[in-house]
Amino acid sequence: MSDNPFPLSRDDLLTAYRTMRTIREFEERLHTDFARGDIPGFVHLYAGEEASAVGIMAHLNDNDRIASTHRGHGHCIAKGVDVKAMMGEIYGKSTGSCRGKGGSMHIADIDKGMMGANGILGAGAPLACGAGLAAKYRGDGGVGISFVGDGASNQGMFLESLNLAAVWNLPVIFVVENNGYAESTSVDWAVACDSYVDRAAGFGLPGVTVDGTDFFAVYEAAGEIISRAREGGGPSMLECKMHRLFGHFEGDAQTYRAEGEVENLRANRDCLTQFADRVTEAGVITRAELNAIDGEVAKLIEQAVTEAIAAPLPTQTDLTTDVYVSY
Amino acid sequence: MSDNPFPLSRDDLLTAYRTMRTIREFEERLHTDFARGDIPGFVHLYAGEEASAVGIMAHLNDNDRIASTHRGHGHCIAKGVDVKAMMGEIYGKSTGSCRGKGGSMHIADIDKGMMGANGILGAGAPLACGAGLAAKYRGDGGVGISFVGDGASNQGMFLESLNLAAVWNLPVIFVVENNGYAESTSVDWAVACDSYVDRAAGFGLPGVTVDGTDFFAVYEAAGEIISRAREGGGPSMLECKMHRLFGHFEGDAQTYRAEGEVENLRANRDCLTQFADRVTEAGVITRAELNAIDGEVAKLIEQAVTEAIAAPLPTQTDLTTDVYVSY
Amino acid sequence: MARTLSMKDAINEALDQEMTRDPNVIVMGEDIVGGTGSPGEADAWGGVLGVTKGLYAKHGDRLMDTPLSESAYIGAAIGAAACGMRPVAELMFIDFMGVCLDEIFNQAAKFKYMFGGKAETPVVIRAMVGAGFRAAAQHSQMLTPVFTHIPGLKVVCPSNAYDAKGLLIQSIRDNDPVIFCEHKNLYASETDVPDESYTIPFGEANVVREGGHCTIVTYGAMVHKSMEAAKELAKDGVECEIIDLRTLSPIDMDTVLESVENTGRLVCVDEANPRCSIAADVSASVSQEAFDALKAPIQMVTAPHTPVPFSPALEDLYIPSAERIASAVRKTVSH
Amino acid sequence: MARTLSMKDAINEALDQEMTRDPNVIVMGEDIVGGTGSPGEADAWGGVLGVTKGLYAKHGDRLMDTPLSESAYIGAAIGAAACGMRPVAELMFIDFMGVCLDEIFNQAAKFKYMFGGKAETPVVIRAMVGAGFRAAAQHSQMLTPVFTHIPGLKVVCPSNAYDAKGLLIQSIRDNDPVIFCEHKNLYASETDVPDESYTIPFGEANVVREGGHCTIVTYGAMVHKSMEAAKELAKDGVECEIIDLRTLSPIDMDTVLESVENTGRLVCVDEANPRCSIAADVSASVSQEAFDALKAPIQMVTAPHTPVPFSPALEDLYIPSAERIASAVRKTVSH
Ligand SMILES: Cc1ncc(C[n+]2csc(CCOP(=O)(O)OP(=O)(O)O)c2C)c(N)n1
Ligand SMILES: Cc1ncc(C[n+]2csc(CCOP(=O)(O)OP(=O)(O)O)c2C)c(N)n1
Ligand SMILES: [Mg+2]
Ligand SMILES: [Mg+2]
Repeated sequence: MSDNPFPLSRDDLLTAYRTMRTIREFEERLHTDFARGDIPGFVHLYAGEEASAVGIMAHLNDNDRIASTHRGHGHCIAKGVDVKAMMGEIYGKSTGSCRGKGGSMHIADIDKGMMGANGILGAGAPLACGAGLAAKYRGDGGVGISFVGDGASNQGMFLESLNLAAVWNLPVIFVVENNGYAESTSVDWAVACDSYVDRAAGFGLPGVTVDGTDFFAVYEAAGEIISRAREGGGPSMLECKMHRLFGHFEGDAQTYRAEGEVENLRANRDCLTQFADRVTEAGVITRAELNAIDGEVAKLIEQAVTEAIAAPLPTQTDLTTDVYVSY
Repeated sequence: MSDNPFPLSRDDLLTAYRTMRTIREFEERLHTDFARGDIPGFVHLYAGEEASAVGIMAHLNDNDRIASTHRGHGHCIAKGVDVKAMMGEIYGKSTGSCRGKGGSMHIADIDKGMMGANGILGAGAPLACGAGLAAKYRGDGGVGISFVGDGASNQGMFLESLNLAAVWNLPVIFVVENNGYAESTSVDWAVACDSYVDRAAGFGLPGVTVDGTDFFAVYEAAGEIISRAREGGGPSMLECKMHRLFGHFEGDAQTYRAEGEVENLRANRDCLTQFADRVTEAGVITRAELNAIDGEVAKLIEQAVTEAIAAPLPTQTDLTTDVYVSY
Repeated sequence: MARTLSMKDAINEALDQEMTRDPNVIVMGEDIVGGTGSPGEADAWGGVLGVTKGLYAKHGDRLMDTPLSESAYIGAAIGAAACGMRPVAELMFIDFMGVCLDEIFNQAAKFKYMFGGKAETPVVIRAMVGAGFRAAAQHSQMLTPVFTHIPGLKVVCPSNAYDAKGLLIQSIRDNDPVIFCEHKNLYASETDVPDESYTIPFGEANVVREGGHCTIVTYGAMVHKSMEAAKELAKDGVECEIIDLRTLSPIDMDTVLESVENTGRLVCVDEANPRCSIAADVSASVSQEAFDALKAPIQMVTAPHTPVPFSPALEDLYIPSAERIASAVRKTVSH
Repeated sequence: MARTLSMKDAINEALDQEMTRDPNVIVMGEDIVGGTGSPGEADAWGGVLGVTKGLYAKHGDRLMDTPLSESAYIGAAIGAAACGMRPVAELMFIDFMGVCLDEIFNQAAKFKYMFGGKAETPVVIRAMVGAGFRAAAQHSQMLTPVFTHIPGLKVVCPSNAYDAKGLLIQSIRDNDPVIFCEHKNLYASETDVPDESYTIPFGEANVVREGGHCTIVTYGAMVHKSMEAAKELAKDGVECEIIDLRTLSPIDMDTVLESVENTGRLVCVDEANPRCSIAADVSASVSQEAFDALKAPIQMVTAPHTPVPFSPALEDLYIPSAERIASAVRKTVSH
């Protein structure tokens, strides 16, 4: 093996790859199962955007909190939420992360610092400010991360949060996952600024844009702004330019996309392929090692689905529990 | 009389002065009457900020619409709302602009293009976008103006509107009346950007900052961006830096201000004094002419108060009318 | 001429006909055209469930996609309405009211009154309501009681395609702000719908079934559950009169009271949560106005006091069922 | 030891004592300290009506002024609560709910349920409610029914200084999100208040007057109007039992039902607008649960279905008066 030119150890690289692959496999499987009619509700797949979640979460621990979006599976997996519990949840089973009450759009695991996927655009940003506030108040060095889509970046709750985080000097990072579309609408039309760096500047925040399909670019940029936040340097914005490989939600015919757009992205802009090429070409990791991980991950997801299908449904008594701590 | 170096005719200058003086006299009188206990509710005085309302409104006609704020008397008067009806309203009488149902914070006169003072911060911005949209749709050359305070410029509704106006290319002007405080809180602390020009740029809007106590600076800047909007050139932001000469609302002890701050402002930064000095020193208008106007205005306001006091109160039948057009 | 149309198509047709009739009608919302600025097809979506599909081809830029900024564009619709337009703004899911409620309840709803009568705000806000889509807690609420509580708003919730068309046309022509609630689980349900334009006046409930033993007052998707229950009950000789309120504000209490005077028994069925609900509202009015006619306690059948659960197993328990309605009727009839 | 305190001072004391007791308690809101960044006095305001005045001197940066961004800071309070803090956030006037409701009703209220029990959100949102201040349509609403409708929220509305202190301390210690409604017209009203810390449990109504002829159920400022009415009625030998609900969610229906079983008559008094109100909610529950005990129709006394008017002449007519309450009691008693 040759020298490691990357800012992560071989082990950490393998872990990052495994996490990205787990997300991809999870999503591909949901895509298939949804098409078969096995999965109820609205499902938004993160496939294609893995480098963002994993590149950022590589810098976080359970004490750091993230507030996610409707497209939250990748954030959950990268933040360490149990994959089988997630699958159970999406299948609506009592073994799910939320005992079947939340579903795809509401997976949370507070112990892991995952404050919830969210069905409401922009709603996570104030919550992440709250996480940052708690961390700052306690002086525990924790950070809050708000993920937001390009479309949701036009939401008042998000915009207000930029100002609040700056005014209170909170350890909060606003990650704009710019995948070019909000549902069917183009970011070029819907977001009136030349770059998110300008929008950040409008709220006194440093902003940086990276290629969100490049794990290493995300990793380095996130590392810098996260340490700055930990050290009291305040909030920042990070724009990750990326692509989604499926429709807005499952069932989307995607006629708003260009002819051949997705095929082209799969061939040339797939963050997993790019990562694999980089680490193998550098001679740090072998294809065989990656293939082995692929196999293990495939097995894990297969198992997760099998167990989810076999798991019991929630029942009448579950309907009215957990509305309040006490009432 | 010497040559007129100003971009307004002598008549227009006299009108502008009269309007500014009317606002000032109206507010000074309310200040006195409130202190005497004659006026109910929350009253926010515009005194000191007259150059903004009048400098902007000089470019508008009844077909142009403005959406105002809680500090709306100046906007109303400058937009042509009847001063006596306003006084009646503030006194809670059935002769008031809103028949006593609205009060100081809700004066409106749709026919004059005055879409309402507003008790909710930031709420006027979307309404002004709607006015701009209607004008654009009809191609009537009208514009919508949203007034907002420095504090309210952190409201989600306002921030969203900046983006919407840019994306839809609406003939809308966002006027930030930056008087340095939101209630007791300083703009320097609460608004996280170096300048409103940056905040505007974060939404793809041209922004310009002027001395809002200088009628001519406001007039010129507003003229330019309003014509641009009329011609399809889209929205802009105009920041007017100014001062309020009274408290946030009547009853405010203003201990958050510096010792001697208000006295200093009255002596050195009063837009009315500045205007009077400019036009008399240029030899375009005489002190005597201004004094005559002052006398007429004083009489008008005196009359308005007398009539308001004499006017009848609304009664039981008024309580339930005008909730709906039909129900 | 009447054909069979789904509620979705009936709504589409109402929009189409009103846009054709009145140039002041414009339609806006997130992806209601779809594909704006994108490289592929224009008119790619026609709304998240395709309700506005095809209208762009006919009416062009009078349908406007918006950025994801509900306060701004719903507020803009309200502002444009105050300037004489008749905008129909889509708030995709009513659950999103929390990000734009001020413009609706403090602005549109109050303009006329606050301004002493000197304003009209003929705006329609369309939104999907209701559970059954496995869309979970933030995409499945009714929230009709919240809007009904607010003076100055009108609240409409059709139960079928025919009513949806007539009520939407009425909403667009109406001069007050209207919250038009479309139950997403009814989009596919079909009735005969005339192809010409027609209106259904507000405040006129529809007696969808006659019966002398018990009155059921309801609206939206619960009309169908109530009909199911009534069918079952009829087998045992219990005949229900079912009243579809159609509009919740204004509300047609006359029809309700008349029926209760006759049956002496009332079951209020509401898919909303129970506290301060439409069910409670109707029950309270009836027990005040028709006290002496009542032979038994009014029963309320509502969702439980919980958010809407995701799992189909739970959601099916959450939504009031024909069985629960039938057993409430049995309880009141046997009192 | 008890002294006489105003409700305003009682609230201030509750905040002070809880901040002293528990370092996780932080307080935030617009100008709740006042003067941040300004050249003059720090602690210049203590809130728009001075309720938090003086706390900054004792607790320093644990009180935080905010920019005028309710969604952001109320959402931040909710997020911090989910991370183990106990924030008390002030939404100055409840009328401002429209700019931040999502964080309250779709986030805080639903976390526990949506996340399968795996979250606690011990946040308190304090807000001024009610009319009588001549503050007009956007600064005078009750809106208690809106929050009561939402599962996952607790809703508190004290009628006096003693209750305000005990209920606020309970709210801060409570592990669910609480909407704490302070009637601005009661701030100056005084009662005896113990100087030590104490709590009043939720869901326990207070029988503030006993009487056998008619039950009046109410809360907030209407408790006092009802007492006035009862005094007048007593002159004619009509004795009212007055129940101050104190918390609207949870609601103590047991106490209400027990009283109605005894009196057979009920008047529900609510300063909120009538449709889907607390009055309607209580009335509906009672007529379902205590049907056989009722000797007369339940009467509801509420504000009219209108926004709150500005003119004192109109606002005084808008607010339910002792006379209207008394005449409702007379109506039910004479049935
Ligand atoms: C407040 C709100 N408005 C609208 C929606 C409906 N909606 C869900 S996802 C979505 C598009 C989001 O686009 P973006 O933020 O770019 O995220 P992406 O889906 O691309 O990841 C919309 C409009 C919502 N969930 N919440
Ligand atoms: C949504 C909302 N939040 C808070 C308030 C209370 N409030 C009224 S005026 C004001 C300060 C406004 O400051 P600014 O926008 O700078 O305007 P100014 O008063 O200085 O003219 C506040 C906080 C409100 N009316 N609406
Ligand atoms: Mg996107
Ligand atoms: Mg200001």
